[in-house]
Amino acid sequence: MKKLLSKKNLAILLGVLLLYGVIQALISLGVLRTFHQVNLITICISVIMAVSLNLITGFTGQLTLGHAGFMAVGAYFSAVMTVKWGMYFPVSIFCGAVLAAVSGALIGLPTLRLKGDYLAIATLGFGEVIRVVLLNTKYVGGAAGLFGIPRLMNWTWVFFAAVITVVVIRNLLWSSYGRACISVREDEVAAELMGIDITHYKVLAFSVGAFFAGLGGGIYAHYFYGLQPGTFGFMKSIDYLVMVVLGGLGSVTGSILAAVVLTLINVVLQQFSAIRMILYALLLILIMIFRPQGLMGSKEASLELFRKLGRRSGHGSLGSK
Amino acid sequence: MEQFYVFLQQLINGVSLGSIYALIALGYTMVYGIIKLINFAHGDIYMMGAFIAYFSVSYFHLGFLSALLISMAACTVLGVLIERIAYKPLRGATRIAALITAIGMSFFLEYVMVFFVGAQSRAFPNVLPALRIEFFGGKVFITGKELLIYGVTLFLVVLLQFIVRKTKTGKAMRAVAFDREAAMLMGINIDYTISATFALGSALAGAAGVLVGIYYSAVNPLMGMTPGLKAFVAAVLGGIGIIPGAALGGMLMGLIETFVIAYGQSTYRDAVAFAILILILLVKPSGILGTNVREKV
Amino acid sequence: MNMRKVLAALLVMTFVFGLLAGCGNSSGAGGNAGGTAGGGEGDTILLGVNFELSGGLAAYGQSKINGLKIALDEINAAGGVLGKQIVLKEYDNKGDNAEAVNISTRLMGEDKVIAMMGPVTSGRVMASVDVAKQFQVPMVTGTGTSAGITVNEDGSVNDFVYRICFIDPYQGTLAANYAADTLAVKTAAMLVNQSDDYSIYMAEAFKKTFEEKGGQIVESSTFMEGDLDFKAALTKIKSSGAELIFCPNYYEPDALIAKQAQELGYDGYLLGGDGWDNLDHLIKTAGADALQKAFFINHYFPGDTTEKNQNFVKKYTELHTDTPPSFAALGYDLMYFVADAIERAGTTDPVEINKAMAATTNFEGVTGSFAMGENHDPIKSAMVIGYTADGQYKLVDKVQ
Amino acid sequence: MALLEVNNVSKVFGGLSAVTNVKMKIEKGELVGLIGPNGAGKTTIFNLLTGVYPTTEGAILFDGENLAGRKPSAINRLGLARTFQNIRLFGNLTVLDNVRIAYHSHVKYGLASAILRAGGFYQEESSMAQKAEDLLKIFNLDHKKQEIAKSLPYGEQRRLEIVRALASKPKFLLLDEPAAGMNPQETTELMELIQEIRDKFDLTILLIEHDMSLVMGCCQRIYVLEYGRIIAQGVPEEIKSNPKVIEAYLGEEVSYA
Repeated sequence: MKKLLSKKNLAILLGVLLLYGVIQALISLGVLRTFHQVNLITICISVIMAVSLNLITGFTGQLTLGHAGFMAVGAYFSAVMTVKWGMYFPVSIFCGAVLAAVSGALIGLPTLRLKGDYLAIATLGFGEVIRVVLLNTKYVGGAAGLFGIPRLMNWTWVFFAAVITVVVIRNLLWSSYGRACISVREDEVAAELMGIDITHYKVLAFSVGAFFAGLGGGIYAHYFYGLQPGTFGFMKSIDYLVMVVLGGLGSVTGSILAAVVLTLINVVLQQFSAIRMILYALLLILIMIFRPQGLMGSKEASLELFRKLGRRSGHGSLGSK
Repeated sequence: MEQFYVFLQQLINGVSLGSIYALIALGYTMVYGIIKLINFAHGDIYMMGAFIAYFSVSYFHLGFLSALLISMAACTVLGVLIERIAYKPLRGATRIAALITAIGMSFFLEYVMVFFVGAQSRAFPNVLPALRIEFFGGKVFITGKELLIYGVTLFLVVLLQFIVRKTKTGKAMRAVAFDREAAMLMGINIDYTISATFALGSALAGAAGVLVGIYYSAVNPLMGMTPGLKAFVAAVLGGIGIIPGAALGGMLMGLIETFVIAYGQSTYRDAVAFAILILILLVKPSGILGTNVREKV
Repeated sequence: MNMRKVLAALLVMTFVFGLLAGCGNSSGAGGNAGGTAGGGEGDTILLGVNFELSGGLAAYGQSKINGLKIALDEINAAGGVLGKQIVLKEYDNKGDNAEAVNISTRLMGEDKVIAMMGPVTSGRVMASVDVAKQFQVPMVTGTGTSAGITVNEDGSVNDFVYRICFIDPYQGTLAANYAADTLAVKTAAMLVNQSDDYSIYMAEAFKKTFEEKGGQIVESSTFMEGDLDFKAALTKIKSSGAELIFCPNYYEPDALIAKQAQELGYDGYLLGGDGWDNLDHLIKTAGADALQKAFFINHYFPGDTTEKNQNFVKKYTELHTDTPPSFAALGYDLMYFVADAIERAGTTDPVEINKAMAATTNFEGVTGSFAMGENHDPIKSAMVIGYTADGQYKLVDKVQ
Repeated sequence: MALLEVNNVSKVFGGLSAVTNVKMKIEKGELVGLIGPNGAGKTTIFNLLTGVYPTTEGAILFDGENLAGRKPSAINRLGLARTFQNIRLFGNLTVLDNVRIAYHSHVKYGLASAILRAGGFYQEESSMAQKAEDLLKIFNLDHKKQEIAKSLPYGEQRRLEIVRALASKPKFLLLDEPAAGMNPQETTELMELIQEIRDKFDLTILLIEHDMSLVMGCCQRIYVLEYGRIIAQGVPEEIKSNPKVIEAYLGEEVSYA
């Protein structure tokens, strides 16, 4: 009997609350200081970005190089609402995310005729167009950026935003709608002929993915004091794409794992300024050579997986767990 | 009349910029055509080519031609090595994994160079005699360096077409690009063919690096990033995998950028260039010279 | 399959190296947090460096740290500050704002540095301002020129935040004055790096002052970081008949602009700001011929014959083949400025150092002497520099 | 009114006629075969019927609706499902998922319910899984429901394709060489199975087949295609004795054998 309040779901809920509680307690006790919080929040933003990108690229199979563009839309719009229009910041962030979702649908609709690398280039172009428009918009500071955004985000907000992102995307994926998205990745023609309107599901994936990228952007804006168009360039999109591929295309837990690992690696590398990028590059190349399917492949980390370790486990079914 | 001269001069500017994009795009397209990999490291091989020429000229006082040949040879070796070490193990993996490896390789080359020579730009010594051909009483002119770029680009397009169409290796390349399995069954040595493609593509990148180094008289380890990306976009625009397409796409990109600056808003240059790219792709989803392959159902 | 083995070995080495480094660091940070060797206690003084050392801005960060390290060696060789040796805690922010915030927090919160130097460019500095205020640790930027770094929109001054360079509007205004008054041009064009606020702010100030003085901006063109080709813009500017091109950018694009302007036969003036200051690069790239009508505003005259400057130039040239660019000179002064403030504060308490910085009245650096103004911007005199026919700097004018 | 009416349909690919002036009329409940030599345009007709390609000329009426301008997915939702000559399963997914994806157009919960796990989500999911399993059972695949589709043996993949097509609850099923690559034993079983499902699900079936025994044995009516034109139609006996067919098709087959 599968129910919302199944043992498994309760265990997950409990685990999430426990994780939150432990970290919150450590923060209160002063064990985790501001620096650790900055990184915890960076991890959460990366989780949001990577999981939402995985929905588009890993599950629906649409390679996009413009994810940071959606992040920029959410970040800038929410910042403008908070700073210039005096809105309550959760409202701003939500509206920023909605606007990002709309732009996701807008970019999705016309460009979905394109396949593979052509789509990737079109999305790259979209990201660059956003950046140039921001550079040219005096209202948001142009190249100098928009600064003086108060740090209204804290660990609690960000943690639960990340949890909600993961839950929503996971629930979406582990449903008939998610399977429809995955069928688009597997075989567009067969999916279409089985009654799946592939355009519809590509747009769905793009809008939902963009929504959460916008959410990530809004959180970024309200935590890091300021925004500049250069922050959301092509390289930022690549950073998140690397997380998705490293974690495993089509694995939500893989994206989470990669977001955590890469953020920590980044912190370790901060002090090796001269060889930092060399080490990072080597790491990328070597992981890809030895584990081209990413850390998790398309599997999900679960209690079941741990039990199966040792035996050769089959792919997890996309059931309604 | 004055405006017409300015227009002509801008046209020359645009064609020069376009030739540079085309030059880089050629190598991109070669590699993409055969293994469907967006070789992000291509722009960095181009950078390595520029540096090798820089060192040959600055420290070993070689002339233009020898510097060009040395850097093309070195880039050939580098390209083949990269392919063998980083890309070959991933041939069976997803294309996106290969893409990430290429990005890693790009970072690796960039920052190894930053580590050894620093991130600062270096001035490329002038190795060519100054030449300036004037028209309309000096109102419009073209420099020797520009003519060199045009000439080399044109020559390489023709040469590549010849290699791909007429030589045995070139035919093997096309066969592998078309259907790798079938090519293998026909007795084509896949490894050799792919290596040859990388060798050719990298030699082109090296040549482009040298010419751009000379043309702008500046080299730095991150010089491959922006032109690399733009050249790739140009290759897509023309129809990726198609040699004349890369030349056409590069030329178009250069002309669009130049004319947006000349007669439009320079602040929106990149936005306009990308918007045109997206529009062209919407009309012709596989680029200007690309043929839409109907998927067999 | 041998290749795989080699690669596996490499992978393991990378990880081991990373891990060791990570452990080494965390134990160090733990030690600091435990209070045994806090930033100022013990026999060393810990200062933070938060620079753009990789990414697209790496060239500037590297220049700056090269200059800074020369100063560091000199200070330590001369017995350090307060009798203690200075130790740097150095991190790379990749030119990313979030990373700059992360590192500022790390330096001030974990490593307990008593002052932070950097970041190098305005955006990163702006992002770090609130961190400095939160931890009450002074931060000084050598090259962050955006006006908003030290003074907020409401006119309030950011405590704990200092700079030792010009602010953008100041240089832009000086340049406009020089163009309109001394060069007596009526029409000017601008060629601005639109992805860099340094350029944009300077251009805005230039335009404002130049137009107030009756001049006319006949053409304004922009480019992006990383661009190499300026011919289209220059052709357009040339046909507009502008007598002067204002190029408020860094030396890499400016050198190319000078060269390409010459190639296109442009015969007006070129005018820029302190971003131009890299003699070797300009002369090698553009050639002295192309620079005969080029001038730039600077804090000091790099050909300055003061012993201090000569010493710096000599040391820099020995270490790094070329003559020092302004970034290196400002890095050198940055180190001395911080050391000077600590010495004057007489303690390693960041709050006292902050007071000492604000109270700087006569700091003598290689980039000129200055007092710290009440806005935490230095009050420096400026000069106009041009080029001689054989490729040397010449002092053209002193301006206020 | 016939369930499917193909009225003078032609298809031209870049100047080359693939299908010319084809007329077909298939009544509800019929089991019809479409045969013809290689390259005659059989699969093209399937692609036209299912909306993969638009017709150059002529109209296709299904259940009274004109299919012109409809997307393949919309046509599928009208009740037309198909299998593929070169198997196109969702290879990396499980057998069960392959079937459930085809159920998608009949799913009763909305997107919001899926995300909130409300509005009968769990009931619908388990009933969907149950239905999928029932279907798999008919084709003797239920014990492999958790296996990855591409790891199945060839014959099972073909059967899974039929299951998947059935899961979209079609009125009309198009089978493109369902017995290709099967041994005679399997082919016979499949023939029986096809007739069984037609009765069980009240289906109309059009099948392309090379295997003459299968077509002659189970189809009520046969269309013969050559060079994109229908050259004959009728009950199997008529087709067997039609001289045009023997010349164009059977003759050729024989000469190959």
